[in-house]
Amino acid sequence: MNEELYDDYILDHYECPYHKGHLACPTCAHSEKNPLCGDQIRIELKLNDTGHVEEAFFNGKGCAISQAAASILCQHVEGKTVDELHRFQAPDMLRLLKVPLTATRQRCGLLGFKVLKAMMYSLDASPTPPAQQPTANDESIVATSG
Amino acid sequence: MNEELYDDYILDHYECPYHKGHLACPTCAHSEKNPLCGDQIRIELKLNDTGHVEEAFFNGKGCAISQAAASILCQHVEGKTVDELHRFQAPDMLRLLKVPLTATRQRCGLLGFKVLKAMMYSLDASPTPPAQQPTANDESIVATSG
Amino acid sequence: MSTPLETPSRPFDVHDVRRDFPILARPLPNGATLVYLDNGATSQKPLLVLDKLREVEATYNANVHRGIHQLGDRVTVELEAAREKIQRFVNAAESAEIIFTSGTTMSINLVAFAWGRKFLKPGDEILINEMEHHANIVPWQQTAKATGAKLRYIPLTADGRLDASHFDRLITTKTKLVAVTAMSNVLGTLNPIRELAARAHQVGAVILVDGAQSVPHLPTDVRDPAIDFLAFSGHKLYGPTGVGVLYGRRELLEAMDPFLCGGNMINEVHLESSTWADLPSKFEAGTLPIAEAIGLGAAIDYVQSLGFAAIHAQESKLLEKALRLLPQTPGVTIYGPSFEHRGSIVSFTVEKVHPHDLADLFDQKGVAIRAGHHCTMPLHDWLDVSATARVSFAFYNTEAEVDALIDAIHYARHKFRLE
Amino acid sequence: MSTPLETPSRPFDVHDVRRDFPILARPLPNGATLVYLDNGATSQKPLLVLDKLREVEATYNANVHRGIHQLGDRVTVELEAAREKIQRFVNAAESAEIIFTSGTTMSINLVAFAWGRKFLKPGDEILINEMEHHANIVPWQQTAKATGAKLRYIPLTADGRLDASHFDRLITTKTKLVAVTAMSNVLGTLNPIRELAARAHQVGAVILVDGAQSVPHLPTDVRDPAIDFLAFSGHKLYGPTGVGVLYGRRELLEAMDPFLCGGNMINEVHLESSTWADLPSKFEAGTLPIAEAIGLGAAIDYVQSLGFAAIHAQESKLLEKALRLLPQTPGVTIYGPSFEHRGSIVSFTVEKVHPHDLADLFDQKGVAIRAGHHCTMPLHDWLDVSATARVSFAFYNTEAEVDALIDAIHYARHKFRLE
Ligand SMILES: Cc1ncc(COP(=O)(O)O)c(C=O)c1O
Ligand SMILES: Cc1ncc(COP(=O)(O)O)c(C=O)c1O
Repeated sequence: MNEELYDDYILDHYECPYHKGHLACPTCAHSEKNPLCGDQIRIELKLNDTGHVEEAFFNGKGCAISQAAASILCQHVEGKTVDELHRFQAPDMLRLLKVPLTATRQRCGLLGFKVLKAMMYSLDASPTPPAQQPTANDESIVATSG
Repeated sequence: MNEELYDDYILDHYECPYHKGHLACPTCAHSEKNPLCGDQIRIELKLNDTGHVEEAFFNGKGCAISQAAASILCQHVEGKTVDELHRFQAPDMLRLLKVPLTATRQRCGLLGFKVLKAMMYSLDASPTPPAQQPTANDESIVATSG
Repeated sequence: MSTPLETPSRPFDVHDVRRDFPILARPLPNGATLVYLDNGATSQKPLLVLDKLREVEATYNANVHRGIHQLGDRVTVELEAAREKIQRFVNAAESAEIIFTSGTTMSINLVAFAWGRKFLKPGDEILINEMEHHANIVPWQQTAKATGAKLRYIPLTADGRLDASHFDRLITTKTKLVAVTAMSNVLGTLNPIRELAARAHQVGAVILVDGAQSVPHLPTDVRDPAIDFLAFSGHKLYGPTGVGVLYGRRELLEAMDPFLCGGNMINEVHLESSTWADLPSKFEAGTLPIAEAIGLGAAIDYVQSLGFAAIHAQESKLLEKALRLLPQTPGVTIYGPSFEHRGSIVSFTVEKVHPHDLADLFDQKGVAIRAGHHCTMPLHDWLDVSATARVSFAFYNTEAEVDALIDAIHYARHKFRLE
Repeated sequence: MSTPLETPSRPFDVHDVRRDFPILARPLPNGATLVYLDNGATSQKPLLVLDKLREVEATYNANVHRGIHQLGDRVTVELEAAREKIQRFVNAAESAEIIFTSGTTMSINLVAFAWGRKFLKPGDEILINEMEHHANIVPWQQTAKATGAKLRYIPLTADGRLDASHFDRLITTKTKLVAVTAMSNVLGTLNPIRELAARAHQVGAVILVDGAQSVPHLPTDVRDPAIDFLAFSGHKLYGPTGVGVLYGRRELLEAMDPFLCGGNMINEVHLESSTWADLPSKFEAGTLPIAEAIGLGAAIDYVQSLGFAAIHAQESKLLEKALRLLPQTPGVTIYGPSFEHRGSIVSFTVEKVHPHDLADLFDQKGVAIRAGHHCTMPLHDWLDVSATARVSFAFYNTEAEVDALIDAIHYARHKFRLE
């Protein structure tokens, strides 16, 4: 099984990532770092008035798994509603990757997912509804170790 | 071998100890306690002008081994010179007991010996020669945990 | 402390159980058969545990949480599985509240340093009592000295229990910590943890329970009654030496700073300062006792396969018999409370035979007990004896071994020409 | 550090030696043969050690220093024999200077608390450097914070050695402690302990040597050069997890107060205060990692049966080959000094393949290495890479395994479509 960990699907996303870069005006953004391996992921979302993800971008550096997973995640969330993102769970993310990950590598595969979840959490905690959130160009809205 | 640990020699000394009690005017005295088992031994010596042990007394409480060993020690040192006491070593003491002791029980069998040695050491350290040492009726000349 | 008992997976038969402990059947160097009544000092380990240790060491020995390789993955999974077993065993809310330490002593010191030195101040009171093991006294003496907090002692009743009539006077808003053993390692006294926990929490204090003696013998539930910190050792719980556990309520562990510093407990290290990892790593600096922690998980499997109901039934039978026969034996004085108030530990003296001599003569007959102050000098001062002889039972002990104990007392008295 | 080499009791033949480590011959779960190049994280244990552990646990398991019974006596004798083996192994003046701890991390923390917090004051300087393991940085950061002492860092040369041109400036009468690793766990750098010890002592400072990586691979003599504190771990020295050693010079240990408190480390305990036991017990609170300490003694026997001359010869051969072949492999960058200045550790990166991916792909071929910051974040900041791949050799590694490493790099590059 493990033999297929670095299959074309993962490597294609690693080499030609989907939406790697920055949004001009993200509705929300968040970064995190896995200090154990130094992997970093930032995710930026643009939400529209109906609470749908219009665009998702990521940026970061790290291993093929963490970077490909972030790319796959961005592709996946576009068009989803905030509600759907709330329901999106770690096992769903792991399934998206289509490769089996050991406990240690799951930390890599789930880094982007963690960033997304932290962002959703801070959206909930914010008093203004998502669509009216101020846009952010600083490195992070929610201060983290990123 | 161990079967003979509590032989008549040890038990006789335990039940009818030699010179258990106090000297009226000891030349030197010292007490120690083994905090691990609570055994206590005090030894008092009377030295004469020629540096011989005229009388040796002990007092204390504890197990048969520690108490019998102190009794045997007092009997042994009488008549010896300070010099001979200096040369008297732990293996000699263990030999005197005539029974084999395990590492743990050697602490019991050597408690009186340790008291004697500490006393000899403090005699050496003292500026006045032994014969001129002040006598002591307090519980201990050398302050220890006794 | 009570927890829903796990369903035991086998019927209890002491002779069958003893086969899991090969040491119990080996002749001693002097030819005698071992009668091991020193379980309070350390317990024997079943084959299941020995085999688990060997499995770790010989088939997937690696460091945890670090290696991206098959050995490292396996050992990490096993270690975390052990943590979860312990979590369920004491009914902690989450496995992150289970900190691996080197033993009870380290667990209590961790709290004394990381909680005590941070949160105690002059005027605060730490409530302990004279029956505690040195491990639950000396760290608090030192913490009191360092912080200006005051140590207070709950008086004991004549039969060696905490005197509840002083609780009102002693547990006040000044009290910040109640540190108490669930079972005395000398008197066997089972302390009223439920009542103490409730009273501590009423006044806003924290309760630390020394479970070194109780956890191996009684079900433990850190949420009923609610306990803030629980410390215990692997080696008394049929597991390996070198590993112990601190359970701490998340809220408290979060509020504490780390104690030991090094690898694994950090998040980021910069030249001048560092940030800390999440629980449980925050309190697990350096390489853990890996094989030992996994072995402890196996020991817990073993205990649960027997079930505490069966363990308790067997140990109670032994305790009842010892408490019945010992007082009938000439010269014997026993210390501590009556059957209802104690776990399976009995300390005693025999008139005219010092406990060390007793232990030595017992040993000639293969009966292994402990003699001394058992790391409870204040208790022995209170009892006004310098040493006692202690028997401490485990479920693998038999009624015949209680008879062997009584015979050994007669033998010692005979040797001492007392009968 | 040099010590008269023990006469090895057997000629060195790596294939013969490998038979002592059954794990090296077992197929991995994925069917590959293990190529264990992660010895810096933890070493494998020879059968001699595994059997010794089993012997302790299955035939004389008991608590030490306490029981007056045959098991207790035997285990106490074995434990003290292990202490004496360690004493001779590092050439300490007396066995009381050998303190059993739970590992290097604990050993260093012990010094940071019991020596550092007692003797350091504002204005004093602690000299460390950026190549240290977190275990030899974070405790000093915390101690500096607690005492007002200042941390200073010896700069590194471009090839990852301590820059001796700064010693004069940095080692002054303000310096109270030099804490330094004898061998870097990332760069393999062998530090000039002799020169640092001499300079530290000239200014009246104390030197602590982190021997976690050096002690398993090179002879150690704490009296030549004179070292004040030495810390190392059992699990990197072919022994068990859960045990480590602190060597301390008697005079320093005597001047320190105890660190952890509890049983064994006391002389007398009274209600309000206590007095301390003699060395080494003063620093050994609670039940020791008994089986583990005895197992470490067996590991030392094993090392000495091979002899450091043979161990060093084998490891040098592997290091030389790795340092020769790695730079010839496309995309590879290696970090750290040249052959003469390093022990058998090499960290590297492969262009376009993250170390974690490397480690994972290596694992498919059975090659176990470590990827990450190896508990040296400041060093990785200095190297300006977030992670490296590390191979660390032991005497049981073979030249064929170095070839397997190179093949694994090609395999990873191939998988990443780089060749
Ligand atoms: C140089 C160095 N120091 C300290 C340590 C910490 O050792 P341990 O984790 O056994 O406490 C290590 C190993 O991780 C090391 O390589
Ligand atoms: C009640 C109690 N507390 C604490 C301890 C200390 O445990 P350890 O020596 O395993 O740290 C013991 C055992 O000696 C004990 O019986």
